[in-house]
Amino acid sequence: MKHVRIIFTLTFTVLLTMVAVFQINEMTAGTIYGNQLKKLQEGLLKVAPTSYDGVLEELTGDYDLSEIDLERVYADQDKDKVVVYQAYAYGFNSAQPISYLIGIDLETNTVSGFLILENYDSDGYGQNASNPLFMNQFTGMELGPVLNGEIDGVAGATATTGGIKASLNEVIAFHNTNFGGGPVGPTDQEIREAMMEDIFPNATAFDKVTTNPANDAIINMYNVMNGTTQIGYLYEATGSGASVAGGLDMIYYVGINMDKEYTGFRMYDSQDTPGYKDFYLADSYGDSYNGVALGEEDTIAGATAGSATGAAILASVNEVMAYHVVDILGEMLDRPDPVENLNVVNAFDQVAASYVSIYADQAYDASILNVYELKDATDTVIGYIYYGKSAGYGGAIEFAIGIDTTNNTHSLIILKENESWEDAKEYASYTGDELFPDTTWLLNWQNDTVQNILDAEIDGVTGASTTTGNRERNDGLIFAIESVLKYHQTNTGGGE
Amino acid sequence: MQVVIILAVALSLILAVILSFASSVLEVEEDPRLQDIIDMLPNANCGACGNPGCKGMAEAILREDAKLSQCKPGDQDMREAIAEYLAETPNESGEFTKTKM
Amino acid sequence: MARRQKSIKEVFSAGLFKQNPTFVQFLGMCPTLAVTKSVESALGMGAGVIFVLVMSNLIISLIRNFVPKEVRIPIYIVIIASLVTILEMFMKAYTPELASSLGTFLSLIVVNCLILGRAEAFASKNNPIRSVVDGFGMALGFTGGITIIAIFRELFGAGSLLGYSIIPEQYQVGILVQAAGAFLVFGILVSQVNRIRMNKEERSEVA
Amino acid sequence: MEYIAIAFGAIFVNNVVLNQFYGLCPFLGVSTKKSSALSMGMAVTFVITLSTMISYLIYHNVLLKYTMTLNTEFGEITYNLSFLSTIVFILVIASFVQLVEMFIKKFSAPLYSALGVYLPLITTNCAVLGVAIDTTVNSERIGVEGFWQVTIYALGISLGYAVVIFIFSAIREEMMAYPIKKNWQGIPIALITAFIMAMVFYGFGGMV
Repeated sequence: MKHVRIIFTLTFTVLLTMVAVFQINEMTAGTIYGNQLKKLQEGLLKVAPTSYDGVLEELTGDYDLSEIDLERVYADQDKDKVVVYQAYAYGFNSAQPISYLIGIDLETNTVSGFLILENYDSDGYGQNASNPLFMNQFTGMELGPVLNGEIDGVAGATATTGGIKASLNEVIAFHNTNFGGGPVGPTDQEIREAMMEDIFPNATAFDKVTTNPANDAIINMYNVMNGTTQIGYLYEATGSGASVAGGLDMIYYVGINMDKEYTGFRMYDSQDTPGYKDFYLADSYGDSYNGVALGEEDTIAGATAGSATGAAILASVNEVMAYHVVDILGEMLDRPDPVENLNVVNAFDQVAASYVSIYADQAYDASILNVYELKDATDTVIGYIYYGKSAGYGGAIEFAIGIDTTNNTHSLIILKENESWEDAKEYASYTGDELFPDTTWLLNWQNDTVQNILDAEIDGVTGASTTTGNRERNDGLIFAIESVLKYHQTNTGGGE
Repeated sequence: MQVVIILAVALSLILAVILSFASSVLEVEEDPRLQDIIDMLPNANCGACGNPGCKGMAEAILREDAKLSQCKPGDQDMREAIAEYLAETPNESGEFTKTKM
Repeated sequence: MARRQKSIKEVFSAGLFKQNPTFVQFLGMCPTLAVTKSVESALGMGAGVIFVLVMSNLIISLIRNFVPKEVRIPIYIVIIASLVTILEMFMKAYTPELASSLGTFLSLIVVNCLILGRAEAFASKNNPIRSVVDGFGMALGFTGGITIIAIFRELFGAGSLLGYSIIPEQYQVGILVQAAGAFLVFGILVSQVNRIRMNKEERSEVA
Repeated sequence: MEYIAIAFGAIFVNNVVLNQFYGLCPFLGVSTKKSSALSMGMAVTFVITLSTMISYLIYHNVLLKYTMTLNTEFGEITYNLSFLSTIVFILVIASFVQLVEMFIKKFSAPLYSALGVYLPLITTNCAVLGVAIDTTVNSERIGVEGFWQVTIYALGISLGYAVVIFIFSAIREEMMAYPIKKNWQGIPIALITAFIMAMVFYGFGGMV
């Protein structure tokens, strides 16, 4: 009896309440649905252009939205006035995405409105994205990747702003593919042209030189014209940055005017380390080239962080400059005076009767500062000393290497450096404990034939790869010394 | 509507049958005063007294392990009522439990 | 029991002051902390609790003599849950903004220990009129408690009251409207309420 | 990996007590002793995980299965039984908990005193119903879907509860040794401690 009463009471209560709840549900379900409908409709019209007061149709089913954070798509009947997207952005509270509407006026291809429907991010931080000040700024913006960098972020909510930007990019890309696009922000070509114009604001035309310049660093060369007068030369060139292995990792434009001065520099692309490369991508760095005379590149200041990148840029610019002076202008480079650094003589085991610079008679090489011919008292050539340079971690490294007439290298000595070579001790593959100028690694290059050394393909030191160089990306000392050795083989005739 | 009724009946029947039979099958001997004290407590099961619920509090009172004032929702009347009850009612072996106000 | 029954007035005022659910009984602390970001949602939650508590006290007191002891709690819960569901539907239909700002906490009125606590402690032992008065007093005390917390949090945290800006941004304490700030404000307020109560007790002892 | 991210987020970032304010009454009440906090944590973990699984299955296999149509001024709308979620969930959870408690009480006295006595408190612990509702009705808000993701989320959430209540009780036990002004004793100082813990847990937000 007790059980029956328990079961009956419980069942009866549940039944009664369920019926009551059900009745009230029937009373309110319509209104609740109407509210949702109204909220969405109001939102849709809020983001549609003010001139539009028609009905928006849902087109979500027409598209495959599985790959993007796009929830719904609406447009007017003829699909030529307005499109509204409902999309998700992942903010700080990544578990609960922000849901928003963005309207696009198809006649002007601008944003007609932006409205956040749901936002669960923290109060005082990401929640501020729902502030009208943030939402209203979108109205009137031209379409483009992240709306052309015009968005002011939400203070204290980098993640929220970032999430919204990333989501907007997806929506805009979707819009461009499905609704014809229109202005999509600057194209690659436009960005490049803008850079060229920055360097030569007075130019009326950039005439591309069709014959490829015979130089590894130079990709393209333009004669810069103002009307029919040539006002300068523009080089599109490439070089190796400080920290990217393999391939072309930076592309830049540099201009030279008819007075042998630089007119500007613009980095178009660099795969170098973010944070280090930023300084060099900025216009302020490019503008610091303005008015610098050719050969005075050392006066262009690099950044403290990323000095190796700066050195690599300058090395590449130097190469372009040398090509320009020697091959285009047909002039001689200002090369250093003979034996300006007396210590270079130590690179050769014998003391010679005369040291004569023969570099001016030979081809230019970016790694070489000077070449000396050594003769004994009988005026017989006994060897050569190459005075070279390379980009190091702490700035330019200057070195000298002696090579005799039998193509044997003598000493490799470091004349100038500012390296923190002892850092390399922490790395397994280096066991020496000397400071840089006396490093055992340098012995690799000494007292062997040029050909043997080149064949040996000496590797850089891990942990000091900016200094010693990385074989894959052709930089540092390896590259500079090997350039010298190859130069010796082809120019000084020692190779035959 | 029919679905709701069927669902409600089915669900509550299942639960009611399980619960009512379980309550007799799984019954455990307890101090008879326990249930009386539970009935006198506010039964908010808020845990504010530091004991696991009002039942836990009642057990603690019988163990002389809790002060009546630990019960935050309880008022003066409740404290007096429990003290009075414990002063009058011994356990099965005739021992009285001291109350801590 | 020979105990004197409280007068209706005492029943009503108990919830407001002496037995205040927020500051004395510490019941229903989840909404106390969660929905006190703004005065508006605190008042909304308060209104919801008033509706549910008054109704549940009334219904439970009406059926108190028919309910078998063994299934007392499941039955009370079912009644309370239905009332909450009904409240939820009405709020979604007629005050949708408020419903979305209260979120899951609207449904969680079901497990607010205040509701079940009053059902067990009062409504199951008293007649309908007294139960309704008790429910109203308690719910009003709860509303008052959370509104006070919300006033502090909204005023100093967001610089506004009921949406009207009062304090300029540079003087706001942003942490107060965040989750952590709720603990801080509530903790400080409870300590001050305690101080007042202790002073009162001392005085009455001296007298 | 996805599961690890969900669990980590649930335990630390969206911590059920410090960030979502679920289950505060027992959090402040049953945290004066480490031993009882540990028991409470285990009981909550057990109940939340299982009741979320049960609620998920009921929601998807029963409540969403039956649809009805209704004529309104906005035309015919179709709806399902999800409006009954709150009632059904709380009823099922309460019965389930009561049943488990009776079982434990009957068959294992040590387990009952360590775990079982804490079970009735669960009925008024809004974390249980809160997580059940969040993972079903509001599942798009928390970004989990599918039975296993929901289970991992529930497990993470409840472990987050256990971790926090245990740390909290350890601090409170330690605080017993120090003199605290009378009006700050108990709940007020516990709330201030919770405030500091919540601030500390904000740090985890940066990790996802």
